[in-house]
Amino acid sequence: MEYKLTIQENTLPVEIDSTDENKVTAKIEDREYDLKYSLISENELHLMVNGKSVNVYVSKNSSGKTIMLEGKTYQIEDADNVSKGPKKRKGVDGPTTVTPHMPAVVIAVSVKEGDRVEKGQGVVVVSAMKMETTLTAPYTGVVTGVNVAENDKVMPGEILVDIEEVKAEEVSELEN
Amino acid sequence: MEYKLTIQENTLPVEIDSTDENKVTAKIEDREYDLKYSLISENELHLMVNGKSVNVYVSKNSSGKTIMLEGKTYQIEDADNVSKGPKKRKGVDGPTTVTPHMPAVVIAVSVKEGDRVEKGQGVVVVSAMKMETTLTAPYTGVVTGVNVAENDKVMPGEILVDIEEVKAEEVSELEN
Amino acid sequence: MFKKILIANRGEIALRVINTCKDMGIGTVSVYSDADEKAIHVLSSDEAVYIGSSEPSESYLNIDKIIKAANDTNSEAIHPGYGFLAENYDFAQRCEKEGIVFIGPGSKAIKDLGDKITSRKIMVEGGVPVTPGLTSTEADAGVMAQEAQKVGYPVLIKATAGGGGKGIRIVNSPDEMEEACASASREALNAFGNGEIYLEKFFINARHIEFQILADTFGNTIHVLERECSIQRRHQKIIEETPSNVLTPELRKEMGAAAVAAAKASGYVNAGTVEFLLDSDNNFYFLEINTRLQVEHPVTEMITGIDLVRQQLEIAAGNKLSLKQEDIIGRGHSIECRIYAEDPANDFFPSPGKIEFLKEPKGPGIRNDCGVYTGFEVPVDYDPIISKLVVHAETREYAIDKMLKALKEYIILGVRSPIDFLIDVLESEPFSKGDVYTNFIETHFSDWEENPDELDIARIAYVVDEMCNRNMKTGLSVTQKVQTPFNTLGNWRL
Amino acid sequence: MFKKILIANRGEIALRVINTCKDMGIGTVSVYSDADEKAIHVLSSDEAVYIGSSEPSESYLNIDKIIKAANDTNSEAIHPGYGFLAENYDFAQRCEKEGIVFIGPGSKAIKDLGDKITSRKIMVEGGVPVTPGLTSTEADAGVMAQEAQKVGYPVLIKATAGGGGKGIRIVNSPDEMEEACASASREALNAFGNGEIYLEKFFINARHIEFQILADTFGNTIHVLERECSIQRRHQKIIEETPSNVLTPELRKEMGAAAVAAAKASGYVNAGTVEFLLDSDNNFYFLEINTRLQVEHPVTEMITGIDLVRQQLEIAAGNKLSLKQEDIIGRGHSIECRIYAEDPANDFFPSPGKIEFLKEPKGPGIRNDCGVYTGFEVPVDYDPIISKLVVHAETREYAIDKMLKALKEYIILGVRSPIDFLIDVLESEPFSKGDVYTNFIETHFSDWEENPDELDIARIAYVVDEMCNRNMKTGLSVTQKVQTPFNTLGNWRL
Repeated sequence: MEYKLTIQENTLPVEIDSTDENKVTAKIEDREYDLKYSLISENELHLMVNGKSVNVYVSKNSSGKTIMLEGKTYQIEDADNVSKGPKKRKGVDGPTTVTPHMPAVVIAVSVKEGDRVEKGQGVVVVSAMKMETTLTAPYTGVVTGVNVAENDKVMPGEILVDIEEVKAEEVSELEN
Repeated sequence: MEYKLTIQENTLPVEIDSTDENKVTAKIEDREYDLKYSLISENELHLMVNGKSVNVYVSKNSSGKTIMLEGKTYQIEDADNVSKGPKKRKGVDGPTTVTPHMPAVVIAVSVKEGDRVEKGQGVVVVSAMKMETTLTAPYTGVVTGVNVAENDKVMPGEILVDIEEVKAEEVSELEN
Repeated sequence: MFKKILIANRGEIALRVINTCKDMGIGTVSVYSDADEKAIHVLSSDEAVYIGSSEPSESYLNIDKIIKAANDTNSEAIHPGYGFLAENYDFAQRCEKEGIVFIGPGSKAIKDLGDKITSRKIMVEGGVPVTPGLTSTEADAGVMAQEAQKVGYPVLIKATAGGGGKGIRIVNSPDEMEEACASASREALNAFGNGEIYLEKFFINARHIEFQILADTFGNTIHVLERECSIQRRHQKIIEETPSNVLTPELRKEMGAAAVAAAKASGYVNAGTVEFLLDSDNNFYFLEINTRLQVEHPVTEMITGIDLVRQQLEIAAGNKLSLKQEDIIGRGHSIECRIYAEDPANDFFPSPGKIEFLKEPKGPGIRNDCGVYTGFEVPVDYDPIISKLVVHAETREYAIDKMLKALKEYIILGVRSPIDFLIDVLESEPFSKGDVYTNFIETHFSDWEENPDELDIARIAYVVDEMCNRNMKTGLSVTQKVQTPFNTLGNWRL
Repeated sequence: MFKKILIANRGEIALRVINTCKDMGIGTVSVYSDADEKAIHVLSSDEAVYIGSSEPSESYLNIDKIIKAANDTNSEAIHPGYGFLAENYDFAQRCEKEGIVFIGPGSKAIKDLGDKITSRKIMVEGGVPVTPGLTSTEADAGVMAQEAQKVGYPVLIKATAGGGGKGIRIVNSPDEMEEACASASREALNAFGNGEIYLEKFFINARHIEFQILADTFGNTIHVLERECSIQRRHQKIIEETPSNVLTPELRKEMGAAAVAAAKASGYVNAGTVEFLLDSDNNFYFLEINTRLQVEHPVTEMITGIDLVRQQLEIAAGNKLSLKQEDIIGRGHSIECRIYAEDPANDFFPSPGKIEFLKEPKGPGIRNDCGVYTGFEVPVDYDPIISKLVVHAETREYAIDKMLKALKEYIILGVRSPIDFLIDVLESEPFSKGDVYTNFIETHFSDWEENPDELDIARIAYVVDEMCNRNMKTGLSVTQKVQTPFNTLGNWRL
């Protein structure tokens, strides 16, 4: 059978055929593997890959499976299952909304409605697990709404400050 | 509700009422207990018994549950479930048949058909996990069958030597 | 010795104290908040008292509730662990008032040393060298900037209260001064309830070297060798070791003597830690005395064979120190890595959540002081430490190898951990050469990224797991329901 | 140093060797039988080679298969662990022939010392005191009886081959002699392939004290202090400790010198153990040299900080011993308890089966060299050892307390273990007073019985578990099916 599996936004097909009990062959691109495997516990697999012993640890989560092997962590998604909707994961360009990464408490809000903000400018400081983080403006624009006050408890996904983007040319206009 | 639970052949009724979520009261004979409990894992329970913290570890087995607490092991059976058939457990008088306690290999057979054996006399030596054990005659009698030879693999329950019991008076007759 | 003590803390450090109490036959009382109903310290102690909701101010920082719990359970003494009320002199004073032994120094020493200004003054009088900078607090960023010019940039803005890397900012130029003062002050206020700050010179190529001290009520004070704690991120130690590879026997003797002098100057009793900065010319400067048991105390235990918590309890019980300075001999090398629920690829951002699977490293010379277990929910409300992974071996080289093996065998699923990051640090050339300075991480690992390299195996494992576990998962989805057992009531015989 | 070695053993001792190899960056190859497909040594090594069915003769005792596995995997050396082929000189000789390094002494030393008669002769020549008795084997029980009269009853009938308490019988009177000789000989034949036996005097109130030795190929030989191994059942050590509380510094020096002399007399190389009997008048007699790593080696590692397996590998690689006698300094006290799958209430009868649940004791100063895990099936075919539980503390008293705590926190469900028995032994007055002799168990615990005392809590727990786990059990019964996943094939997308 074939799976399409995504690690760090890189999707590759994995072809697996069971040759014998607890034995499979796998093909990824042009790379072939002979495996013997045994299930050690619900979260532990022991693989013999081309004669080498590998212990793999697996847990399921909402977006797929987390796998640990030799000290490294892999978040793997089944491309056929991934929702085609807009991903809420951090892109390389940073967040697109002002929202905390985790349940947190608002320590300070540094902007008010109508303020103009530069991309990357700090707008809200939140504290989680006794550590402060500054949430920044995702793009240059104007604050159209401040939805929180100090000491509010906030959750990931909750938009703390609404910012209306201002395109580069408009910015120059504003400046003139 | 009420359970009848047996430990080491001593059966007592246990009355349990749930007073609140994760809280129960228990009554055994005239002894009463207030408990708060939480399930830590499939095999681990944490109990607060009258304010004292107790960790209990449980596993199911064919005849009931094995419970470990503070270094000691308890084999508990639900008296309502215990088969009324003849128990195969070791009685205080020792075994009633010539059979190994565990999978083993026959090292030596010291009797042959027709031999007279005294109660407690060694008849078969088996070896399991590299340790020798001598299986003895459960009662004075005459060997009516030897069902194994050296190096045979034998299992618990398997009768290695058939012995026909001889009553005391018959014994005296035999001696005359 | 005490019959029963209360531990006013949680997680791994509470368990650490409970372990020694069990060795000594001392009864233990835990306190816990809503978030910690199933926490390891609750499971491990003889008794446990619920003290309130998860906000620290309602539970672990609530002096009244903790004192009440101690009185209600007839606890003779309280061990504060680290963090929370460990360095709160009001709490120590309250214990003294209530006739409960506080397992730590007297409230006056905590107050004096907890205020960095006062402690700097005490040390100057005691003849202990301190870092250049202010000896009074300052609210005006302008004045701060002037002082910075005097001692020269970069400088540190430091909260006078607390510790643990909170309320500290590096300032490299005048224009950063205002914002740095503001946020340092705010963070300090939030963490310690005191926003006062001051300034001292920041040494770029310096090492953070601290000495463990023990002082009894009879005036006997010794040091228990040094700890090298230079590897820090955001002023938070993450790797500690002992011995330090730069201390000559002479320098060790000199700094040890200074540590003992510092303790005596402040009238210190019980276990404490004297922190020094060692600059590139091997000049050392007093930083502060931590009036508590340190997170990193195990490395000292590993090379000396001394149980520091036992020493704390003996001293608190009024017993004479059984150890003399000449009894303190280090053997081999020990390293500690702090394992937090945090994402090293995302600026070490905390990663709370449920531990789906935990497998601790094991084997000779490996110790893991762990505060969580499979199925435990790491609370969002507290410091996200999972465990202190400690190794001991004959030499530093062997210890590094052993730590690398241990890290690679340490499995934590459900929350992110810095294990891969720590592996890269320990495998790096500057670390193995011992070139460790407080700016080590910024210098060598500021642009660190995850580098998964067994992508094929990982993908194959995904599929094999799918093959093996499909039924199992179904089976387990059932267990989700079990959290409260009352959906099974129907099965009962009533 | 070797690039890769093969470990010709299984379970906890194979894992012990693998751990040090990982520390040293040496590749590891395991071998395994049918029963051990999922055994811990298979999971922990870099490679694993299947060598046959579960009968030892077809796998772990099969020299040809093991040599083939070593050659097929280009292993440069073989570590035999203890038991199996560890003291088989044919195997050592075969390794020498094949150009594979045998990590242990040369085959000649194994042969000489493995034969108790020859070794007794060597020691007599080397000036090492030996126990009174025969210096030649004897098949005739009658002659044995005559010799017994000479040295005086009780006597020991001993197999000349092997060790580990097998092929040994105590004889108290002439009428027991014939059966004892027969069964000792049979057991020896079965265990070691050699049924030859001899006789030596049996000391009733004697202690079993052994010295660890290390000898390199350059003629440097040192001892690494003693181990007190008096607590035995059926001539099988179950509790070992160091230091011995009866050895004065003088006596330790004297016995240590004798141990080194014994090693030199036999041309010994690598790690070994010289066993002595110490009678009630502190006279000591050579018993034997175990030409292997002992089960109880960890207690020595705990007090000396030395990794004995690393020393074995260095010596086998032809390196000079880096340690001198004066470097060997014991610190604190260490105790080991052997945890077998056995029923202490039923004459320690083996109790193999599936480990339904395992929770290992943890904490500072606790080490558990464990060869099983939750879900593993303890095979009927091999010695039923589960783990070696080891503690280290400042004093013997503290070590006993720590061991008691560790035992009470050690959870093993699915097979019976001697934990409750060991707790009673460690809590007993004669043990805490250090009155330990080889007849300790017979004297104080021959009529030991289980003494469950929390019957109410146990019963209540049964019901609470019923409340919590009914669904869960259902859930898990599903997982039983999963052992082979092919019943899920239907779900696959093909």
